[in-house]
Amino acid sequence: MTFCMAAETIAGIEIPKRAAHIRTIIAELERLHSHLLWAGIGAEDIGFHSLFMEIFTLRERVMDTLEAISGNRVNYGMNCIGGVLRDIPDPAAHLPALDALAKGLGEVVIPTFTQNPTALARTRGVGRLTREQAVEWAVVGPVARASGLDIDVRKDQPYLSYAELGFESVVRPEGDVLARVVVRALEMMESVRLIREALLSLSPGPLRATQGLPEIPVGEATIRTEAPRGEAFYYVASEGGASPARVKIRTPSFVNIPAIEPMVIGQPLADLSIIQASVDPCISCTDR
Amino acid sequence: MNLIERVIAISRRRSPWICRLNAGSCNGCDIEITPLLSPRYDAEQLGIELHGTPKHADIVLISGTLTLRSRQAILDIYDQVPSPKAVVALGSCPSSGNVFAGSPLVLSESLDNVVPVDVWVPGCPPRPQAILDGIARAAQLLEDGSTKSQIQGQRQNLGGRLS
Amino acid sequence: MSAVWSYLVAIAVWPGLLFAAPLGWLELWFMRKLVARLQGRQGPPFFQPFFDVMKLLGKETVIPKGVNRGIFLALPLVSLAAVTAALAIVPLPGNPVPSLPGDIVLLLYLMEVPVLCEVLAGYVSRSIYGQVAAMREAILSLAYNLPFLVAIIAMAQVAGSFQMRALQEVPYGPVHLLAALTFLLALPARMKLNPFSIANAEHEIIADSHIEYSGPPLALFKLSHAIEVVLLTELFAVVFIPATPWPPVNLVVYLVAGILVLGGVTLLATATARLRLTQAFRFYWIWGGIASAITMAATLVR
Amino acid sequence: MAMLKTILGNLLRPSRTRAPADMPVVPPTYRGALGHDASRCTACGTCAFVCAPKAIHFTQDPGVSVSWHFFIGQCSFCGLCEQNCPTQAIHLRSAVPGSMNSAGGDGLRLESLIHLQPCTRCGAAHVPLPAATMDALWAAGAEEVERGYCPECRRWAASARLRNAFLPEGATPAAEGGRHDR
Repeated sequence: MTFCMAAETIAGIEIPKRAAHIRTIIAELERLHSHLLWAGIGAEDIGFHSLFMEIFTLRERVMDTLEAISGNRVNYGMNCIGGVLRDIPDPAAHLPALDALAKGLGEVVIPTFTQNPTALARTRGVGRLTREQAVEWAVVGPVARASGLDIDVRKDQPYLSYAELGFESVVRPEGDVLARVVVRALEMMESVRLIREALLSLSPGPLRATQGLPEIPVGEATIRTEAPRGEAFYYVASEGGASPARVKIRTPSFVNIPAIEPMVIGQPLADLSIIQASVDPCISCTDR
Repeated sequence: MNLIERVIAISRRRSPWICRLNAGSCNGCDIEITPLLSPRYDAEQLGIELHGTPKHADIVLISGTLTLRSRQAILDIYDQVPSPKAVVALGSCPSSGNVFAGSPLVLSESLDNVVPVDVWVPGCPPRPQAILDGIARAAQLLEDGSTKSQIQGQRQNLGGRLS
Repeated sequence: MSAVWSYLVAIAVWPGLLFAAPLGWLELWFMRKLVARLQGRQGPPFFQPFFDVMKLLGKETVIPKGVNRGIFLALPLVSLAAVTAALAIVPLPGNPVPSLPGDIVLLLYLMEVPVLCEVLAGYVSRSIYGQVAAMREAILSLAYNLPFLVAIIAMAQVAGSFQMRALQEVPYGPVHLLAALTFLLALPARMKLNPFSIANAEHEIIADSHIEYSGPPLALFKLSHAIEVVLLTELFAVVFIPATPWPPVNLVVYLVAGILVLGGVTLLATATARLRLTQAFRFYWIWGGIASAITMAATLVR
Repeated sequence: MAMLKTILGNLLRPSRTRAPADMPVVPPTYRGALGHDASRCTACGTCAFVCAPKAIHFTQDPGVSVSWHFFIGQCSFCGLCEQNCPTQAIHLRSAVPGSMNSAGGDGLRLESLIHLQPCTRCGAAHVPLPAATMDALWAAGAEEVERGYCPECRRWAASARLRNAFLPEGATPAAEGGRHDR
């Protein structure tokens, strides 16, 4: 999506409103699935198998929705330069999944993480990253927001339909693993709300601003978006050919993973796995 | 085949323990393995358990492209798995490199050239039920004694006896 | 029947290997199935524990380089032999072994052998994960043995004898209840279940101390763990559950009590996360210590 | 407490597990293995161009046929080929490709043969237009004779028509039977 946005910026294409809404829905569904995956793995890391099972049951609802919309569970292939490839023909069909999700999050996942004494014993005060350290290590996304830094591209530099749908970022000052859990959990609730509003206000219109393979003129663009793990940054340079001359990607994991270092110093070995999981490291994303 | 051998063969099918190996994957296949443990797919109903160490495994799931650095690691880990063993390759990457083919650090060759792969599960990434199906297929091969490593072992034994 | 024969029968048949292995299979299956059902899953088929062990028996054994082959292979055997011998002196109805003075002490020593074997298995494997697991296992055994030993010793104190039969004949009172609670407190850690599954924390140290084991030795370790579960549940039943004058009824009561205890422990394990080693240690020394103190006080004021 | 309530509730409810034979249905939008319809293919090469992992390529047997090749072990199931195919000859079926014993070397490789036809005018072998495209182009029934032409002859015919349209009245049209360069 970010790449398409960069190419559109170079070519000066403005995508239709329906396409922007669909992109927002997919981006937020992806955030839901990523955060749920993270929460499940986090629960598994503190040995909480039952919570993992509950979270993954919820996640399957998200995956079903994504598959029904895009045709694949992981590889959505929704975006093209100029808009989106696939439509959401029946937006109301996806609302029950959202209701189930909100219910599961509100009644099981959040209370368990914040009230179960054994879960609290493993997360509260663990892997602390202070606000100053967060600035120093330049962390982004939920890790930064859990350390009291209110940065979110969706709010600071609204793109797609975020300005229109209204968006509130979640910030916690504590900076420990528990704060990161809570930030992600509340972000999921916000995502559910965003998706619901976007689905209900899906305006009719074309899906694409262009037909066929668009021509991208000579030029360059940088685009920032808020990926589930934090700010993703794309630089695309075009020489007018069929493929870009240069694409530079900075993924959020690339900056978040080094920040594990100040978090783990002085912590017991047993907490290492949950601390490194708490920044949601995507090892494959750091291959640059 | 006597009774005990028969029981052991059946046990191999009914209790396949998995070791997961990421050779250089984009994580897509890996996040589709995790739902296998979740209530909907519940790998435990087929006796599948996910183990972290190759020493406990029967089936190695390999996902991702073969890279310059992962080739030796795959060989090392494969050698640590006690026989009989099977290898399941997930997705398109192990067979060809998929979109990563042609990158300087990616060996755009089939995983078959490194370790004997028994089952290929196509998809990018494969759906969890396809992975489950692939594991079940590999487990069936283990019962029949017809995984590539088992057949190779038999040949070596025969060769030893003949010479 | 001579004494030697009765011991052999007790170890090999009743209540030893031949009885305990299927019962351990049943109990392990019950635990796994219950966990699965509590998590809303289908769970393993009934034959699963059997298939797991049979499959491991049919696999190759990989011995890591630089490991003492003799110790490496002997440890699972010693572990299995010790738990079976320990089970053989538990006075289940119909046990041919005569009750000896001081057999509780023997039992407690034998029950420590599998733990020692696990610790040694971790250390001889030359795997750093195995060594961490062994260290955790050793430290945890220091923690849970406080309430565990006190529960048994309090009963012996009340009975005035270190003989199993004497323990069974103690009249029921508050000490029984307190000692039973203290025993149950130690049970999750002894069975390596949540929230004290610290020595086999698969996400922290990949596997437990038999990380380098494979094939038949691993199968023996699994078998030994199954029999240990039987031993712990049956020990609880024999010591703390009131006996009826009819031995066959007793047996049924003991088995049911064992399953119930397992169910309770499993429920706790399913509803909790894994604690850190220091937290578990503190828990056992504070709460286990308080429970032990109350139990011992009750034996004195009686 | 929330967890205890949940797990006890789970115990009372039937399990959420689906048996291997009863897995979730594949949605109709699912992108599965490729299917190719040789009768609609014009061998234009768009699919091979847009395919990022190069899972599609063409080979030709000069004068006889063009073959469309697809190798599943290289496909990323993105659907770009389907989206960009001008004649909708490629479709991603919703059937999930099953596991197979060999994909590295000779797994699922589709080959679809497109037979060349001789041009009715010059005789040059060419890929015929799909019937649907022809029907759309020659709906009016005009220039029926051009249906069997090769692309070069079509171009020639079109330019001849254009030239004739600009000729002053009474002038003789260009002679039929001119040959294009080969």
